[in-house]
Amino acid sequence: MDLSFGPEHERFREEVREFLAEHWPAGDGGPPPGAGQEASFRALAIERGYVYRRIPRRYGGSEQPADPLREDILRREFFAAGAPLGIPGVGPAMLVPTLLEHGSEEQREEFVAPTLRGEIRWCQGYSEPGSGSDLASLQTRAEPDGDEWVVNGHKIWTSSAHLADWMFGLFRTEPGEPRHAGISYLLLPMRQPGVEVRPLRQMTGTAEFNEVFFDDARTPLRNIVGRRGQGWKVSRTTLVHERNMIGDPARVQNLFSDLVELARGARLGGRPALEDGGVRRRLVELEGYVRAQQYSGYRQLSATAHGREDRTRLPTLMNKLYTTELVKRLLEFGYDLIDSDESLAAPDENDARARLARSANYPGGWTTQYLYAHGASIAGGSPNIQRNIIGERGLGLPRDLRQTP
Amino acid sequence: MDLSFGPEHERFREEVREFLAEHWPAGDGGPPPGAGQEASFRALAIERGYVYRRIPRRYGGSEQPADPLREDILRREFFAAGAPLGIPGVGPAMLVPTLLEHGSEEQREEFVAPTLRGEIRWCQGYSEPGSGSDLASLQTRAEPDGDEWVVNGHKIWTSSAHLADWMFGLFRTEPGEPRHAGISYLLLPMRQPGVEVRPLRQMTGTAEFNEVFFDDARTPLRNIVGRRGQGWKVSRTTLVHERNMIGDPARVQNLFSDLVELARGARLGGRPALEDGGVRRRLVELEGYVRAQQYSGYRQLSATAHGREDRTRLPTLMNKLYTTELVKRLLEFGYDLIDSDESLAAPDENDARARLARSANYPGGWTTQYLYAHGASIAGGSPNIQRNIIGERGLGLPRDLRQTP
Amino acid sequence: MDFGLSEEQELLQETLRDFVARECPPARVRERFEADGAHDPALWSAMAEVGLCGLCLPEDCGGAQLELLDLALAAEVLGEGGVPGPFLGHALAGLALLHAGSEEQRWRWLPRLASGEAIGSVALAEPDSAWEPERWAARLLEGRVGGAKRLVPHAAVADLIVVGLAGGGMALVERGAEGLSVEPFAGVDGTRDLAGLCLDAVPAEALPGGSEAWPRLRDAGLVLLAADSFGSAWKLIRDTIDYLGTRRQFGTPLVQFQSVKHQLADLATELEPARSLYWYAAHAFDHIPAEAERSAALAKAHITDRALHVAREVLELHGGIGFTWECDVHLWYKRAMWNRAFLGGPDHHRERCARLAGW
Amino acid sequence: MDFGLSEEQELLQETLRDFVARECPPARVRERFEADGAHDPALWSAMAEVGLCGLCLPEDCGGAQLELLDLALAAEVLGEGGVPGPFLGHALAGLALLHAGSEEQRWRWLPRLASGEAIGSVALAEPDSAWEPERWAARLLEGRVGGAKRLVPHAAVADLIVVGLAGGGMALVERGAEGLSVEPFAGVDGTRDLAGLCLDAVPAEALPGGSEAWPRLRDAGLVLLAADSFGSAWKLIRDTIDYLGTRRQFGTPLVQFQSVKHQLADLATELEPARSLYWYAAHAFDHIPAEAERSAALAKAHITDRALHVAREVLELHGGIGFTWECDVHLWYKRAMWNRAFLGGPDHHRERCARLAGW
Repeated sequence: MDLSFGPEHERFREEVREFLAEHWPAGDGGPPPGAGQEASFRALAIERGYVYRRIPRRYGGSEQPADPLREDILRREFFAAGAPLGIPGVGPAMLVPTLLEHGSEEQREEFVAPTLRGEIRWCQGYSEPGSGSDLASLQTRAEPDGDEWVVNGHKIWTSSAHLADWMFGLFRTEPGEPRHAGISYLLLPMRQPGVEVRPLRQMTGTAEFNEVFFDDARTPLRNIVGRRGQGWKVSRTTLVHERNMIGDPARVQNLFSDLVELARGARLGGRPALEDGGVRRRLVELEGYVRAQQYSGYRQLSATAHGREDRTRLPTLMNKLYTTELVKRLLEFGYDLIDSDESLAAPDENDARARLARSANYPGGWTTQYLYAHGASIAGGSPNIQRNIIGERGLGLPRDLRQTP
Repeated sequence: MDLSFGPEHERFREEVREFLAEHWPAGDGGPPPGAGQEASFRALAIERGYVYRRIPRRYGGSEQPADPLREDILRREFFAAGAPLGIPGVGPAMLVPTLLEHGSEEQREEFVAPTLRGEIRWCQGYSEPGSGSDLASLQTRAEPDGDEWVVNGHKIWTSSAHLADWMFGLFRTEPGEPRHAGISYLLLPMRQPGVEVRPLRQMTGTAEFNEVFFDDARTPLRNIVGRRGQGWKVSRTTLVHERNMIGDPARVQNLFSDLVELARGARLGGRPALEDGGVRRRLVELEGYVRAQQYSGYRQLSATAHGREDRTRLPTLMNKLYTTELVKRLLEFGYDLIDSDESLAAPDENDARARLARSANYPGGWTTQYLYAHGASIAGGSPNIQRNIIGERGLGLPRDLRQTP
Repeated sequence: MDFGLSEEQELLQETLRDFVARECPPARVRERFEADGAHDPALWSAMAEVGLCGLCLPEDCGGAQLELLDLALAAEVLGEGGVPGPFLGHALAGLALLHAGSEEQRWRWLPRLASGEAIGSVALAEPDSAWEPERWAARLLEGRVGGAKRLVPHAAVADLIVVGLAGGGMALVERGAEGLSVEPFAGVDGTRDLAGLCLDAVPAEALPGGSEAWPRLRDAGLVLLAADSFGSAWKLIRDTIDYLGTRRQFGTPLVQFQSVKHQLADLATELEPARSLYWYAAHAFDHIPAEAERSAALAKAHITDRALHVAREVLELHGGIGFTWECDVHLWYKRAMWNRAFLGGPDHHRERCARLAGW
Repeated sequence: MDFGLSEEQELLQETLRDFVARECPPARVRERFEADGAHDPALWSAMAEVGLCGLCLPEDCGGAQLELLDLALAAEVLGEGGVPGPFLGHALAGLALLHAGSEEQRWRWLPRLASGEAIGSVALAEPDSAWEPERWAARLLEGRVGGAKRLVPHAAVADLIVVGLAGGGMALVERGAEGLSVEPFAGVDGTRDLAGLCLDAVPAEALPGGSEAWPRLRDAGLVLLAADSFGSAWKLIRDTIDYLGTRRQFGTPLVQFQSVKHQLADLATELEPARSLYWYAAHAFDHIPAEAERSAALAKAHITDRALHVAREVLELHGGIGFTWECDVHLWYKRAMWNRAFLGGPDHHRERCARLAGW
């Protein structure tokens, strides 16, 4: 067991730090860089092999050998400097891996590089109002008509749909086929008359998601990834990516540090809350969960780095449920420590208020976060769905009664 | 709303107290009374209308009009004086109501009065190793042979089977019939060669339950209560009685008082535990549950007394789950407050140790109680079975998937 | 002994349920929640008409002269309905005048409060969760009150505000008084407005019995918040059962999944017995003085805590839709947040309970 | 960076699992649990043969000279197996000699401890949960130790007992020493015996480095208890899955009921990530001195707490059978109780963690 990164990786970390200090314009508290500056910074970072590491050079990536430790160092150092590790969003994170695995050569050439440069922005069209966690039941149809698909239906929980140029998503193309078998994975331009985007306001008051309505929307027949009826299988690539994206241990550690600071400043029964026996013990109890997750992250990262992923399949399946439940507990405790003004304030009001609670990852005050935590908990599969996954895939328990396959 | 018992009932309480002071031999700390003394005390109490109130005089009861408030007063006053309110056990509590409702005149005459006098002692034969909460799946057979039933099979969780003269229970008499329809309610003498009783030791080290094995055990054909195949329906009478027996609010209140005393004596972080903010808040949090249950008991009692049971059906369904979960929480907190010696001591060892924890209802120390709490939680339907009952009968939720009727 | 509601009390709740269903269906709750101010004069008049504005005020002032239990039963129904507006602050202002006002003050204000013609409110909190007179700084000197108050319900529409003074006295301040400024506060619950008050030598008159009446005022407020939360939480459970009964996953109504069923059973089981906790506290307020203070604090801490827990759990049982603005869950969820924090959170009242028990 | 087990460590656990399956199946655990004493000389010899008695002791004394992590990995497997006997106290006595003994003392004792020929134990606790030298009264004066100790593991069979002294020193007491009496204690866990010691001027020799070594001894003990509990809890979850897979209710295996499945998933999810917590604490013991003390306390509090929770939940998932003596659940349940209480309960160590963090 070795918790250091070793001299080679530490040199790499140094190199990355120097690169960021030299090239990231906002590095030393300067003004936020413009789009042009970001683009040239990104080009340089790709050139150096820091960004889009697993993507071949011919598609705009930097084509590096897999090295989870270097990737971890890059994530942490870029994060600490506030520098973007490529274009954010579902395009590079989810569509690109899918195209690389299942797309045709034409599709890769048409979409991958512009997506990585941010010239094509994507949204994801999976969920529908009637389907929720049961994706196989989705109803939005795509019917061939001449050399185009004609799409009709309704998607929901589509983040950034109002900003997106294209959607990748699942559509029912084979109405006669049972559930999974009738679904295809299509790419569809968003800027057309048949597509209407309506923001979906959340209980927090903000609208980060949308509904998307299709009324004879069209996309060329060639914009299918994989074959007809294979959409379910094709989408698995990106769903795995999505699951891994949720539950970054660093977010939880930051939140926990914020909680300790909150307790340090708060008062309880007329004394500093941090002097209260119950608060102290509860903090340490929560820290037990936080550290377990942190070290379990080290373990998973090490296993990936050393080709032992099979040993950490179980903790990996648990990441999402563990993290979202833990975050809720942390926030419930925080919500109890804040004063009445803050706990009665509307989410937006709060943002300006609770400076203590601010961290780069958890924007907003405690009340805002307290409400937002539900979003993370529900997104990408509710807690009960996660329990099914852990039970069935992790513990080998049988499927539910009469749950159709 | 009126929390006093009113002058009539307060007079009744006085009368009961005087009766106890005068007639209960162990009333003023005297020696425990012998069997003969108990019998004459009981006869007197029946004569006065205090005991076996709902049972007709011709069967040995005192045949009083239903009055839940008088019954509550009697329970409390007899409990406070340590006096028995009739013969304890399943015979008077469960078999007698069943015979009064479903038995033949001959059965009532043969069994009720001797049971109420303690001359016939009973055990209950419902559960079987393979059936648990799913009573309808029981397998122990009774086949007619001449003028007798011949019984073969195996019962479990039979309290006091080694002391009992007779068993009442459920047996499969109609093997061709589906589940519930094949079951009859029989009375069976325990002192015969075909019946073997083996004590079932619990994790607490004591054996309060037994297994009972039948190998061609016999009972006359007339000892069936209700008709063949009706045993399921007949047994409902007593199951309702059993559910109501579990979850007496006074036990929980006593336990909570013990917990406060424990916290007063215990130390935490070098100071009296009761000065610790966390301990104080947790105690009050638990008290919220305790008082809610106590007052909910008042409400249910009042509703029964005033013929409004329909209004309190839901809280009544909840009593068992609420109480057993609450008791576990109280004991978990208590277990955290005791010292290392006590928490590492075997249950029996503990009995002599933790004087603080003693109360008439929860004998033994905290470790013993901590372990025993599981017994109450599991007996008469596990927490998950209780949740089904509350969900289905209380909240009108549909039955489980593929749960056979 | 009868720890249960009288026929009149059952009838009161029934009547109010009908009233709320008619006058304040969820669509109207949402409308006010999203509007700039939660107070709806038409709804308020309708509430006044059914007597909600003077339930505990004397008959000769136009009230119904009922007990706190009756008021709490009404609060439960209003919580169920999510009814917006100044009910709570108004009721507390009325009780303050009733218990602490001079004869003249009562005659001047109670009839107008009972009829709903005037709206009352209370200004209690000061910064840092100071809900107790010992921690207040507002003072009345020579007929003028100075200080700053936080979290005053419906301050902008109140005709009369009872201001809590350092040490426990109370003063009356009228709408539009000189030196009084109302600072808007964006509160989490759109059905009950809150504001800060800046009192710069505002003309005010003392309530002579203020110091003695303060504990009564607080206890009544705690009981009403508990009752409101109890109603809110049951409403959420019932709505969730209905919604999950219609929503299918893998071909089955969600409510039939055993986990969902058990989660609902657990939530209901933690909640329902607590009904008696607020009944008891309300009854004690009028009939068992020795237990009034502690049982009010216990009920408030326990029930508002349970209710917010219910809200959080049912939101997630709804799935994604529960997290949207257009789903009604958040209206009652935020009401539960308000009830839990207003007059001080559970930790505060649990510590008080411990102290009152001599622990 | 590699936060994972080496091939040797994986092999160690595999070998020990085979060993336990062969030499100490559940029937043997039960036999010792029900016997008068938990120590089984034949099993102990077998353990010594596979090297379990000297894993961390120096090679030149016959040990394997491994790190605490290796010892903890062994403790996890012993917890899984519910292996009875003096392993824990023996390991701690060895560490005490290794870190605090004189050259001569080490040479005298370590070879015999490493070979299992002599059994070691530690006498730490004094009444009222006093697990810390600051609260001890036992003293060494002129070669004789006086005092009273509680909860000494396997005192009756120990050849050597390391006695903790007031303020943090340690003294060696040998079996059968004059003035030493062992008071039987009926402990909850039949696989690890406990006893009180009455020390009436017992001949003893000081360990010269006792005061400095005490924190190491404690931290090692905390890590080993956490590892044992981790193994015990997983064993309970796995056994429960197996049992509920065979047991049917309403025609369906219990494990297929969604509620049961979700309860098992929750228990496993709370437990599995904590594996890294004890790994980290064990690693810190040898390699990150600044974090050793706090991470040991954190791991012990967290894991032993989780493990007892697992035990309580799976017992009830078993239904009535889980509550019987003949069902194996209670053997591991009581082991979890022992691990949680020995060396001090979670509250104690959480308060220490808070203090160590400067909170």
